[in-house]
Amino acid sequence: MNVELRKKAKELLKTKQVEMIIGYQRGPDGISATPVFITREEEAENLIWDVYCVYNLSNYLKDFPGKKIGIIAKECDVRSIIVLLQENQLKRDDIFIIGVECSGVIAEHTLASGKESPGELDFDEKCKACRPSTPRLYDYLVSQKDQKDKGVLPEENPYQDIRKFEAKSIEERFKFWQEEFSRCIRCYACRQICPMCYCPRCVADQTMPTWFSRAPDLEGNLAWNVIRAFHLAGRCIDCGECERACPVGIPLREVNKKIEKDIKELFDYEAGAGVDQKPLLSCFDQNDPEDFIR
Amino acid sequence: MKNIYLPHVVEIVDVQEETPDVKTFKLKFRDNVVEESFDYRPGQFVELSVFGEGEAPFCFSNSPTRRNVIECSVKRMGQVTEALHEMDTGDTVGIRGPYGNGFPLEDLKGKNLLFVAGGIGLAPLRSLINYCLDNRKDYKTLTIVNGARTSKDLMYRNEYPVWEKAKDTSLHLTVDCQEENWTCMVGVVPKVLEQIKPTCGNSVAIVCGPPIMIKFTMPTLLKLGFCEDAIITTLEMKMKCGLGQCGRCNIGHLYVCKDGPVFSYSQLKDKNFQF
Amino acid sequence: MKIGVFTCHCGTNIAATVDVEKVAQAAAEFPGVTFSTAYNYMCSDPGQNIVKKAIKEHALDRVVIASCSPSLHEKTFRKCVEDAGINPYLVEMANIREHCSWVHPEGEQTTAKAIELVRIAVAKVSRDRPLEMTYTPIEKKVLIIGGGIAGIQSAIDIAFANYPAVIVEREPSIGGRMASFDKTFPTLDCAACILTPKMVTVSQSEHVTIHTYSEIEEVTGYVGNFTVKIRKKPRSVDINKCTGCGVCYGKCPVRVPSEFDQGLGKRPAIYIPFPQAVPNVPVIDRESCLWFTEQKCGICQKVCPFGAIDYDMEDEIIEEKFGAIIVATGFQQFDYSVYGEYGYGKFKNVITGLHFERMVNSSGPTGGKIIKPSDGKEAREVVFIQCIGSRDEQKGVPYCSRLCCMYTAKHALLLREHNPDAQAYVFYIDIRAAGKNYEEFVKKVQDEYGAIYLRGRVSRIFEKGDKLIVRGADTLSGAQIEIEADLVVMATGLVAMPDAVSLAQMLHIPYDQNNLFTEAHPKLAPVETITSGIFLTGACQAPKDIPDAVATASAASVKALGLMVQDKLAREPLIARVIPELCSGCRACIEACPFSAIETEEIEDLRLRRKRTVVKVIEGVCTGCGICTTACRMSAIDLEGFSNRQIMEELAVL
Amino acid sequence: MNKSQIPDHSPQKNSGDRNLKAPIKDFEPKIVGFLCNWCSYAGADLAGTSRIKYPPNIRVIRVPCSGRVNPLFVLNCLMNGVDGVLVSGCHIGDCHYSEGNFYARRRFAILKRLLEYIGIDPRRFQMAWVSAAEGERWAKLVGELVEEIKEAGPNEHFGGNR
Amino acid sequence: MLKSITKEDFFTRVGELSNDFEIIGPMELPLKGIFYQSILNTEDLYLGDGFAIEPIKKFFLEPSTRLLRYPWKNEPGVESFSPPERERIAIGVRPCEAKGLVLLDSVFDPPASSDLIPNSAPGAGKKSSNRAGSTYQDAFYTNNRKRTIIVGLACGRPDRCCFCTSLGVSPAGTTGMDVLLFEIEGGFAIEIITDRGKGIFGALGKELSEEEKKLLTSVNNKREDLLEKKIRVPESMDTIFTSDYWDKVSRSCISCGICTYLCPTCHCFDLIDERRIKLRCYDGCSFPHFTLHASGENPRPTKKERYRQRVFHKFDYFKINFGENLCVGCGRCIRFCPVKIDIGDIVDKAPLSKKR
Repeated sequence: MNVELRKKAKELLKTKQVEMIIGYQRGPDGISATPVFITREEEAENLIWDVYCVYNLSNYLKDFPGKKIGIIAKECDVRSIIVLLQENQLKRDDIFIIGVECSGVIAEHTLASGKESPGELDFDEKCKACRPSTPRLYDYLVSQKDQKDKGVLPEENPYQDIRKFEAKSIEERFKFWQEEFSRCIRCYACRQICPMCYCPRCVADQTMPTWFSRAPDLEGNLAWNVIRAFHLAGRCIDCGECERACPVGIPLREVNKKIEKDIKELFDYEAGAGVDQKPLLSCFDQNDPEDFIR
Repeated sequence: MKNIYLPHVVEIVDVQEETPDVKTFKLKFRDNVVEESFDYRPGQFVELSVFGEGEAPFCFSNSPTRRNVIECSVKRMGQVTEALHEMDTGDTVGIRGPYGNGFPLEDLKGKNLLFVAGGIGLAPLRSLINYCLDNRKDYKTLTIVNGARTSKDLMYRNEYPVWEKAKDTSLHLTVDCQEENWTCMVGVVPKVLEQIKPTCGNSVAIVCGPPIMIKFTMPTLLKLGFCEDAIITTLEMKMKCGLGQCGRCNIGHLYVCKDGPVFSYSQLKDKNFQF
Repeated sequence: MKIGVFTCHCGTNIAATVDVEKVAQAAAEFPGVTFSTAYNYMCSDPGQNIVKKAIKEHALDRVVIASCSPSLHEKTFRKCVEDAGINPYLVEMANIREHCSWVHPEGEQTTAKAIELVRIAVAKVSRDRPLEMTYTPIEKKVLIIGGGIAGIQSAIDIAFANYPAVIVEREPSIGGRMASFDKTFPTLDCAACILTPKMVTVSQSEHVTIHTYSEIEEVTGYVGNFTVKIRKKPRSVDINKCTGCGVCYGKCPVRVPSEFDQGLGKRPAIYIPFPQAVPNVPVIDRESCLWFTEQKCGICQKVCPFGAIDYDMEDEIIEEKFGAIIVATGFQQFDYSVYGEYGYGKFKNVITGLHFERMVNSSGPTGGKIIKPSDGKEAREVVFIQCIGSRDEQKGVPYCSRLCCMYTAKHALLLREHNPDAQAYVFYIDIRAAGKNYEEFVKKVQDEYGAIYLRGRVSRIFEKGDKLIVRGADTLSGAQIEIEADLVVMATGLVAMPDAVSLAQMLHIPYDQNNLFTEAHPKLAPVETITSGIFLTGACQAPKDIPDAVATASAASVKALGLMVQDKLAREPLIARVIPELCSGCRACIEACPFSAIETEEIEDLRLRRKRTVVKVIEGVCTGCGICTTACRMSAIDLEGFSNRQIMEELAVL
Repeated sequence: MNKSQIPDHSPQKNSGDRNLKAPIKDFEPKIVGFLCNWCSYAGADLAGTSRIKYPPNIRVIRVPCSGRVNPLFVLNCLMNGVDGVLVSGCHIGDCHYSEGNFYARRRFAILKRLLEYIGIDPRRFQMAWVSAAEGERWAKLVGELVEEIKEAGPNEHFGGNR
Repeated sequence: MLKSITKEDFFTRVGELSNDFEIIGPMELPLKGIFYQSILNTEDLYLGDGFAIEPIKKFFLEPSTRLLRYPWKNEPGVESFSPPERERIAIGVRPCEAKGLVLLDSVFDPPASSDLIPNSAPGAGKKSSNRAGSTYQDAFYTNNRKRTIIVGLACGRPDRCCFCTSLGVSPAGTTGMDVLLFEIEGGFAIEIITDRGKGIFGALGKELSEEEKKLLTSVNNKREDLLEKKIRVPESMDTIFTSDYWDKVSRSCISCGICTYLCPTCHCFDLIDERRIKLRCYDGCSFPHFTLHASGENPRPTKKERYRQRVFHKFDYFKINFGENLCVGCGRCIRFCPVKIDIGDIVDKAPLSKKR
């Protein structure tokens, strides 16, 4: 299928349908995949697509405004592209989505343990909540006939862990997150790698007013991590990039998932469902639940 | 060891509105001992802090030779300058410094000096001009070219009559576009320089203004015969610490806050204006 | 920054529980405060003079008044500081009366809270920005949607003040529902006699333009500057050539049920809806006209002496600008077919009130005879059933339609007048006759016209021979009642027009669960909507009788004229403001704004060195609710007067 | 200890004693209420004009609409040691701006659950609808809030440092 | 002086020292990694082969330092925070990190200049002096350095990101150390380097036998060979400043702060006034707002300029100013980069043209 991918990429560049293709290439370690930005046909030979292609490349789309960009995207990445389209951060005509069928990608951190072959490696957590699938939006689909049945099995209950955690006592929950957030160094990798974090100036960086402390202390870190997740409500498509990027191992997906679960329960809302979807917090239903209101 | 971030407390003793968005603040030290010992050279700057809002660098706009107070001209731009513009006489702010190298006063001695200023760029030059006037015998002719977008944006207007009258001193004012009742020159600074044709022999040009003006003035000066070492300028850059530590104001290996803000054209050309 | 704090004793209202002097002393220590004092009544003239004097003497640039609720005196003190030369938006109030002295007992805690409230106000005022009123120009023309009595009255009022008005009416003629009424309660004036002169007045007014057979296509803009697209449906008759001679409809071979007569009579395919129609120009009903259905006939074109018939006429869209819009779209009858037990549609002799109106009208389809539609024989025993659809949460609407009681009484009266042998029976739940001479009227109908009022519901109607058996209960006597009636008249309720919701959405005005348009305030702003510049009149807001419709029409006209007479529209500056550098152009705010007060614009981004789309606030439309500020993740949109910096500063000193 | 007595800790004070708070017995919670101008603020005014007594622990921040209340305001309060935060607006359907409270309801439904999830006592952040006519209800609400937050105890996790 | 000491004795001694000193050292958090922390129980001290995620820098140039406070009163004023005085021992510091501190010293603790007000500013127009770095001593950093004894730990298992030897740092280097530990069978070999080191561990352990010394030397000699990654560091990068290369290598950069925050030598910071306190917090040249002027002008508007700045600061500017590279080859920025940007590789492969 890499052959097909490369062929399509060359064609797109040759016919000038796109100026650049954002895809994956084999990383310096010879195993993992890293982003590659291809502008010349011959470079297309470097393109790959396999279980090591973890990254959500849609984050890079904002770097090339006004350019015609081809992008290789799996289902989760496509959903983030959809949200970006919803939020007018992209023009549909400017992007050419080369959809790839995905049956799960590996958990990148397990590479460090020395394991290398797909069989040995765990699938990424995010894939366990996702059905192996064809992207819901694409301009060209590269199908993955050969690998279809090796995919990850979706969890029966994707929010099981969240529910388990919710059942803990308030003190336990606080202690857990206090410890997790205390490690945060405010490097903002979670923000920078998130395709949805495109604000010209993040509230964390604003000074008029300063919304919360920029010092990496408990208050500042908790406020940052809460508001980061909150600002992703109805927008996070669980590509898991924030958690992967976090150098100190904060389980950020567990916060994102919590909101994802809540908005599903409360408002039957799922991020990135379609281009015409209204933003979660810019619409309402007369009958939204209000049992929490006195 | 002394906390290098601890500012001296100064009181605003006067606020002058120079232009619609520039105010000049006259500052007086609370502590007499500091007042006595504080010394600076034209071209240096201070970190001026509004307590609780932050700090920003401002050059001295008055000459150390006539100093009852410290003067800083502030253009309304961001958080600190906005807060400063809200302030009034009697309010207190902090200053720490002076920082930076300042103008090479010794090197300028015995030279004809051409001052080229655009907008608020006149602030550091005013300090130097008045310094030269107070040490008049050390310097030869003084030519001042001062441009602004409109006549409203001309700074230090009450100095002009004094400068015009001073010995061997000429003042050329210019605005970008013709206005009603405007009798001085019209056109951007490089154009005006070409008209004035200041002498380049034994001369030093001191240029200060917005980046775009500096960019276009340099070639004009070279064309007029100024050599690269004889053109000096002061640069603006985002600065936080003023100490050469925080890492944002460097041009190549030079820190504007510490190794500048005064540079010669030859220095900058070497650096390719590398940011 | 030089803040002055002025603490009010309010007689003993504050001073009884709060140590006012202590508050004033404490306030003097707050950062930025250079003057603090207390006085007995700050809002009194001497009190205000203290403020003014202190502003001058101490060169104050911001003021905090610690007294009562800002809802009482915020305006007072804004004016006060403005008089003293301070921007009126550089004043804040600390509510130490309603929120403190009146609700807490005397003691240290209460004084401490008062001090805190002042501290919060001082913090806020330190972040206040001077603001100026904004002005938007006003298009001096009023759009009236709907040409019924309410719309007509509005147009007359506006024309009377010499301002132009444009009526857009969907039907071929103005006149609305009232044109089909016979008499009006309680005075029994002939509806046509009082309506027709108004129709003539409005049609002859040089200030009024009437677009009949037209609908609103699109509304954009905001108060003072609405741009409206009006779709003129093809009348197929040139309104300028036609003289209303009537030859064409005399010769038309087609006969279809007449809408105006509620289907009781027939009309040709080219027709005027009723004799007094304005304009008195026929329209071709393309659904039934043979030229359009079968491409033949063409008689009307042949007979028209003026060549006014134009089969090729097409939809025309015109665009006009308006400063204000009056919505007078009226109501429709409740569709009571949901009451299967009453046999509407099945039993020809079960009719609605509007049928009755046509029947009783001497120029109507029956020539004023009250007949049984089944056989054309005169009806003697007539049963009226009230509250059809009204006050019925299950099948109808929960509200009372207000006029059914009255028109039923009128019908009962007219019945006897037209046929002295007839007997009216009225089934009712309650008689609601709250109006001038209304109760008297009902009483008269009962006493002098012998109408029999039965309190109860009709359970069933069925045919027996050529009679209708009406079975119901009289809850007052407790008896089961059966009436052999010739005719049953349903007093159907008034409900919103079928397309009310789409119009509301077009106009960005809210509507309630019954699709009736919602007024800005049920008591204090009954003809305004929350969208400024759009007003409501008549039954589109709630069921109204003619006097109420006319009254609200005049009220709405006054509101619209209030805009018309201004040169520019002054707007409070407490509105949203976009900081373009922070805006990503995601348009979450546009989606959330209830007033459509935000639009996009393209700017040159200095930082990114390229063009980029951001949003901007339409100053004339923004109401200052601040909903956009929270929809915006990047805080790129802020609200003057309640800005992020102000609120965060308040929180910082807590 | 009165937290309002400002961030006036000595320079030597380090994070070690940040949790130094008053014993719970004398604990007088500090509650911040964000009240919409048209309903809840007016309701609180009515409580005043009706002279209905309630505890003085609440500090009211007036906002035009509950839809104006940014979750960052709420977080800011909690992070600075405020013991309880209330957002109060018009009843559904009564919003002066017709829709503001719908947005607020949705937004804070998410925030409330999220705060609970990370271990912040649900009593510390609450929402209520109070109309302009409900002076009595306002007074009762404040009374109840104060009691609940007293039970919850001081918000000692945060703000000791500031 | 080289001695050997059993693990037990070592930890006992550390336990004793913890009465008088704050002990800082690596601690392993399960599933999360290794973190330098204030150690309350000596058992928590992790002295294995793994590397801490954050460098020891965070105890010297802290992620946030409170510099000043402005008391809340009518009369605005300002007070200084006095730096803490408690003495500390940092245990388990890697040679690269210790070298990093020495490099930071040249910025924050330069040889004392005669005064803070330069009376003779370097004349513009003249050739500027070679050393253009800071001449201001930072009280907070200097104090942290003064009050901390560094007990290093030689590296036994460098990973594939480590490239310290390419920058003149040895896995058993002693630069910046007071004491250096070598893991040996049953305990540590302990090298006392300074008097401060002697003061705490001098009385401990027994002299190494000649045999042991030999063994250690042979192990130490092999340490450098364990590093797979070797890069060529150019003398100057001047010639490729304007190259397209920077655009290419920076494209996948996401502009986060991982590389700068985790770097033992990166020291860019921001000064922030927050809640009436002036804080010094980490900042990084990779962030888009780092150099953004209030006017909207940004001299480093894209990733290209920002990434180039990072490389040049490390391998060019700092060298001009201080004669050394501002990189110790610890590999953190490579190890933790979410998009696997490899600074070593980038420097190594930089297409340097011939000198101009």
